[in-house]
Amino acid sequence: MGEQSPVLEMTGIRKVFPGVVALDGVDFRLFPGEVHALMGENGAGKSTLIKTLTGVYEIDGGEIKLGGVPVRISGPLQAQQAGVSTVYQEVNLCTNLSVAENIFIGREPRRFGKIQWGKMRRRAAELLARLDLDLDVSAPLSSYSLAIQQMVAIARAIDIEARVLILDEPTSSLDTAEVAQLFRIMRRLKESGVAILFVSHFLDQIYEISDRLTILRNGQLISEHRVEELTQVQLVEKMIGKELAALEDLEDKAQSNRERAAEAKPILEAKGLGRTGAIAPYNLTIHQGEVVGLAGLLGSGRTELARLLFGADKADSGELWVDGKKTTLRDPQAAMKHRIAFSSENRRTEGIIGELSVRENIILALQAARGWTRPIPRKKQDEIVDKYIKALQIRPADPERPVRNLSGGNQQKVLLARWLITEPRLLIIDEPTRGIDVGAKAEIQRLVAELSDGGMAVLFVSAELEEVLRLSHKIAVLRDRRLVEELENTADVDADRIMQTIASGATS
Amino acid sequence: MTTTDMTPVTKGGEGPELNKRRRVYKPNTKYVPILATLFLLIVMYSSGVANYRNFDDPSVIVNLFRDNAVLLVVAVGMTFVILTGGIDLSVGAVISLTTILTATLLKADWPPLVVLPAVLLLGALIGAGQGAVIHFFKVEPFIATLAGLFLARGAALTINDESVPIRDDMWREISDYRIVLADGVVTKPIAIIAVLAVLVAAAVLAWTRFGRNVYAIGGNSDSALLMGLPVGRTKIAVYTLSGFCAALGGVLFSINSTSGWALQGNGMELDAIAACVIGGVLLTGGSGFVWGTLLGVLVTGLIRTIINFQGDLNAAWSRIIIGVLLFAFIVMQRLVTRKAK
Amino acid sequence: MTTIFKNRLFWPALILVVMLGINAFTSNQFITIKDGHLFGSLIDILRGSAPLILVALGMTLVIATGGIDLSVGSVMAISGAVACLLISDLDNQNSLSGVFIAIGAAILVSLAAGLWNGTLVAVVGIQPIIATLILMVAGRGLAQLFTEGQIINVQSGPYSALASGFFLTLPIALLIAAAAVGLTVLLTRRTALGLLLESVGGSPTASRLAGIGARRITIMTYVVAGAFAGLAGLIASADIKSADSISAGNLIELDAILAVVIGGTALIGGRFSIIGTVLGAVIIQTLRVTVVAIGIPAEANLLFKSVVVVALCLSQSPEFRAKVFGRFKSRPAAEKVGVPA
Amino acid sequence: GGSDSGGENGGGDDGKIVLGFSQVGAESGWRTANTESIKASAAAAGIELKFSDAQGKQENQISDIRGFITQKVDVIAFSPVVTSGWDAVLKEAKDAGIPVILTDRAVDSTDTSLYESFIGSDFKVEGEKAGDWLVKEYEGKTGEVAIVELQGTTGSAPAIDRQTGFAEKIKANPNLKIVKTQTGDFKRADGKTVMETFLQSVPKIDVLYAHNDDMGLGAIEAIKAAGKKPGQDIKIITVDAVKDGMTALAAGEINFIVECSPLLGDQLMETVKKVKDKQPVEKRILTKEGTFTQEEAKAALPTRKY
Ligand SMILES: Nc1ncnc2c1ncn2[C@@H]1O[C@H](COP(=O)(O)OP(=O)(O)OP(=O)(O)O)[C@@H](O)[C@H]1O
Ligand SMILES: Nc1ncnc2c1ncn2[C@@H]1O[C@H](COP(=O)(O)OP(=O)(O)OP(=O)(O)O)[C@@H](O)[C@H]1O
Ligand SMILES: [Mg+2]
Ligand SMILES: [Mg+2]
Repeated sequence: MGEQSPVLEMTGIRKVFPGVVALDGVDFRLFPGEVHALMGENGAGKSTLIKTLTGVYEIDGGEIKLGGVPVRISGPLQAQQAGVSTVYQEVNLCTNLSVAENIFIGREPRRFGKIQWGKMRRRAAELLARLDLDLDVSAPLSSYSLAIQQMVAIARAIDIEARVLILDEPTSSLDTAEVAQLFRIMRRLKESGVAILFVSHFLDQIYEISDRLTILRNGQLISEHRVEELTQVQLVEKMIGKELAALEDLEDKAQSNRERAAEAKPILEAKGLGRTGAIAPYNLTIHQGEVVGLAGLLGSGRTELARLLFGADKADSGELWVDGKKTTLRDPQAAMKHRIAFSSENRRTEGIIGELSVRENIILALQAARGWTRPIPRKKQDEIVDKYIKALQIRPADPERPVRNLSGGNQQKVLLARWLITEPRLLIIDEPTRGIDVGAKAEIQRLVAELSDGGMAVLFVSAELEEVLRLSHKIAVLRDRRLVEELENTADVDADRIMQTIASGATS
Repeated sequence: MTTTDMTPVTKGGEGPELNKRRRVYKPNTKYVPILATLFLLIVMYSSGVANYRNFDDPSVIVNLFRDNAVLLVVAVGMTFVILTGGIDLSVGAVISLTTILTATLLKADWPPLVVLPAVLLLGALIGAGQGAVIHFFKVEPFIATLAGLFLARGAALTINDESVPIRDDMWREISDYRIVLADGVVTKPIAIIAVLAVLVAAAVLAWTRFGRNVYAIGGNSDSALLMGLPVGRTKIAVYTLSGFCAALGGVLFSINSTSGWALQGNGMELDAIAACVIGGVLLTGGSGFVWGTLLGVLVTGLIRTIINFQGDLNAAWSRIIIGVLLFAFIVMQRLVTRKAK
Repeated sequence: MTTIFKNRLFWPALILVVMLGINAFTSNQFITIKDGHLFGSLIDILRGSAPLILVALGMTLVIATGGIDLSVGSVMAISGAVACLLISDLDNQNSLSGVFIAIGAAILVSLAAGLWNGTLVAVVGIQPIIATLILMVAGRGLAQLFTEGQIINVQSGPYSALASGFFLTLPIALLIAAAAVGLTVLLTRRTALGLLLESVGGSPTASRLAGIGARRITIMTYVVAGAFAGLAGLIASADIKSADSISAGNLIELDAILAVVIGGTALIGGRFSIIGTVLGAVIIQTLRVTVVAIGIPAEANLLFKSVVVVALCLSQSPEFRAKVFGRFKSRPAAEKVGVPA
Repeated sequence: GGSDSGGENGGGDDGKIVLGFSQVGAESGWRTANTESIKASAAAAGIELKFSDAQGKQENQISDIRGFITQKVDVIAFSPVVTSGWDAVLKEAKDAGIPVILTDRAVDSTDTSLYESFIGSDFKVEGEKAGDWLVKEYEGKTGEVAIVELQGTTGSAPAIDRQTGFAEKIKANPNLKIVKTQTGDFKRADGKTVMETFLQSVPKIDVLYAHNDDMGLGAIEAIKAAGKKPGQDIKIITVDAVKDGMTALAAGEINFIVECSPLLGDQLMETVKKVKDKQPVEKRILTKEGTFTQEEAKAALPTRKY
């Protein structure tokens, strides 16, 4: 595409939150018919830039031009009317409404002012079919998993006839198939001249779909490039602002030494454990120091499987043995007594408590385990919290800031810290690297490897197959809410092998 | 990471099978609370019939609508507010203000056709004012509408602290107008208006953008804002509507009793909230139906009727029995819905 | 300087100071020492606010978990009734042990009432407003039943000292309230209870998954609220040396909620401020006294109250302050909104 | 159309008269005594009583009365919450052929045929009696007399009438001055707090006029706490003459009480029977009530029923 005039031009954008300069004189241009990636570490200011564009935040300085005309957008509604359609980072839909409504609300087909429900449902189903989804569009959105909700949000955004489409980490909880589907649609839109702003922490995805990229660091513009100009290594270096050597070192460490201590005792055994409508009865054994990965497509039941092991949902069939003793987990508290920890994939509604500070969020689980009568002394709290803020590079490194004001990736790190400090024997992590930048992701992977070396068992759920392959000793493959195969992660197991199982549904 | 070769068999190839696996049937549970409430209401009515003489008289049911017409109208407005996750404590006071103002103006020989729109407008304005304070200044609905309560009742008492009879012909005629439904079963226009209010509200909530925005805001107002819905406008509209309904309730009241009084409708806000909640409207917003509110009003009305028919309870016992019946009802409702889900 | 202004309790505190100033101006004695103890309208105000402080304290905890307790007024009535009945049966009403037993019994009953509320909310899963409405209605009925609708008089020195006695020159009622405040602060800030409460109020689902036993904590807050309401009931009844089951604590739930909200605790739960609540309660009591002191006519009481409440809530709204006192920043040149054609 | 004479199907199997009575509420001990009196008299007179409590709300009372019409009782009696607003429901009762008796308080319907009779006291007269006593007490004295007034619930009928009656009587004497007036909501607790503030803000109070005994009793506590003698330093007039009030009066802590008798049960039942038998009754039946000075109270106290 030649140098036409940009559809969107932001110059000198400045946004200050109490105590943080989130954006400091950022310039950004978006041309029609391009996919433009916005890159940066967690907390770099990507989402903030997007929100200033759509009028969620009022800017403290700078100028925004749409189609060459200076505009002041006073809110998402005006942004939409001006032809900017957005999928925000955290799924921002109303889960109490039906799927169809979430797609069409505000733009419902009407006749004489009356909403045409039938038409709306039909169109919603068609639209979702384009994304390869077959949902009951009149069911409330809350009955679907986060990944599906993400897809619905995308469906809503692409149906709005827009000049500019903004996708803030839309792929963070999608599996490869869904991502491919999304990319197909993005390409089609691009061809029709829509300008797409795309945020993702997956470098492969960036290189696959984008034409240009803009790099932010600490709220400042670093540079703008055509994708071909930059290698992945260079890109990462620009994002983190230092040499990459250290990072690669981390990845190596995570990859090597996946030998498991022999003769490890089983910590937990599920025998025919299941829950009707959620997950078919399954058998699974997790040993000390073992990393078990769960692989499967979106909606295959990974989350459901994991929730049963934490008592987050109650199993209605089968048995659960912990340390060779039969138990029932009536609620998470019971699981925590066995030192089982679970970090939910849905960090916004099932993870963080937005109002509370970073410190309080981190110590919450540990405090709950100790009971209210035995508060953790403040000094000890500060110690632990400081340690983990450093270890996980939580930014800003201010423990008293409300966690709500942290960037998405940093919230995820807070949650991880919450569970790590309880020193669990079995750590169940559902999509722990969701929305986390390259550096931190490597850090977390290294952490998991280290912990398991130290004897902690980990149940690792991730939509990213590579990650599962790299970390796990054993991989359980799910399909259709059924555990279909359990594989030792030996040298001959690779992504293709697992995809085959997923696709064919082979049972062992 | 390569993406293309990992794509599973696409829908075309294995279509029906894939569809089946992905669709897990979930029964639509949103009507369960309403059906449960209706069922329990019928049970309650039947036990009334079994226990009391003349309880099976159709006018028991018909009177239920008429006696609770004001509450019904007010509760309908309240339903909108609660659905957005708010609350409106001012409705009872707006009733007071409306009745006393109506009576005073009519007494001063204002034409009734001027008084009627004027007081309705006033109610709507009070509501709009509260909505504006809530939206623009982010004041808690509870405290903003509590201030509204003080203001409206204070104004009512200042206008006149005595009760004022209405001798206007139009009011009298509407008040006396009898609608014969069957032999010996008579109802009045106010009941019809109340039922109409329910129907209109149900239609608005189910079929209009405004109605759906109300649900969306109650579900998650931050998300609603990001989805580009007119959150501020809707919130203000909802309180305006509630103020209007309260004023309409006040007018119905002044028709029902052909008088105005500054303490009229005292405490009705709580009755209205209770009716909504009994009918399954969630106070946190985003869930519930006007039909539920209707049932809630009927439940409270029926409890009163039963106490009236029982006829030998003093104040203490009737309070206790109201409490017990309410308790039994709520717990049963809870059990039934839990089982059905 | 700016930090003081930004503190959301600054403006309420200022309003309180102004009202106290008015009282100091209108009263004969604002604060003096007489008969060996402090005396004057300031002391009257503080003493008079003791029951409201107590009730509002419990309410704060309940609201922090995202609940609400409407039954506090009825619990006050019950507790006063139980204590006065037991005391009036004593041979020697001045016997200290007898009075203590009566007080103990009343507190026990209040605890039971709280437990009942808590169970309905946390175990049966009924919406708090309706769960506590049951006891609000039936509880007063019970109190009326105990007292047979009459006012039970007691002539017990030790009992009435609860309200009008002095210890170390300070009113005992105030000391009790202060002790309760101290205890609550201790309980919530020296243990982890405060954090867990705020967590449950902030997000029940997330709290459950973090392993917090939300159920037990919720029940506990209702129990504490019940106990404090019971204590408040004792002070209120000791104040008039009788149990007035009909009007004791009538409508106090509204004042208590208002106090909590003025104090900066949001009704949706989460972060709470005990000191804020105490400030709110004292403001409300001062307001009540000020109305009389400056001779506002009874009909206009509510108007005056509404003005103060509006001032209070607006002063606390950052949005309002920004709009009214805020610097009018020069905006970027572009003033066009919305869609360029 | 209206049904035939209510008696046929409503009278019950045993031919007892059925009386539907709608009480205002249970807002005070006075009201409880009133309720008890009606219940006791009904039982004694062999009348089946259908009782309901309106909790101080007109809407409840209207629906209660309609409920009685549906139940086809023989006679309806009620103590109206307010004066106005009864025409419609009274007309319905008339159409259904059920006679209505008012107790305790009149209604302002222009059509007096809507009810048979009104039994009860006149709040305004009560206020006047209180005023009369005060005027007589200060007869011949010209010094300024500072009066404070504790009103009942703002907007309630007794509060309004007791205030007007009293004010009218003392109007002629400019030295009798109401310096402060405030509502005490008919409650003891509020009587006490309001009096506390009166004592703080008025340099010298000579007379307290309280719209009911309970507020007066609360105020007495406040007066004592301020180190003054109720009945001597401050003269106290109240209305009602319930037992606690009479005791205080006998003890010299109150100076004068205007009686407002709740015991109209017997008079009511008598009227009910007459009405049922279609005998003529008086349109206005006043309850027998008087006033009490301290001496009269001492004499009356041992035989008081409430
Ligand atoms: N509402 C807010 N109040 C205060 N600070 C905020 C607020 N929103 C964002 N911030 C801060 O602004 C900075 C930029 O955050 P932003 O969400 O834009 O990051 P991001 O680049 O999107 O990161 P991620 O990749 O983790 O999503 C962070 O330091 C964050 O803590
Ligand atoms: N493509 C799809 N079409 C229709 N329904 C789907 C699809 N994918 C998932 N679902 C539904 O989503 C719901 C939740 O799935 P679940 O949470 O078990 O997924 P998961 O394996 O944890 O996947 P993830 O965590 O990646 O979302 C189920 O009700 C499932 O039927
Ligand atoms: Mg972001
Ligand atoms: Mg999942």
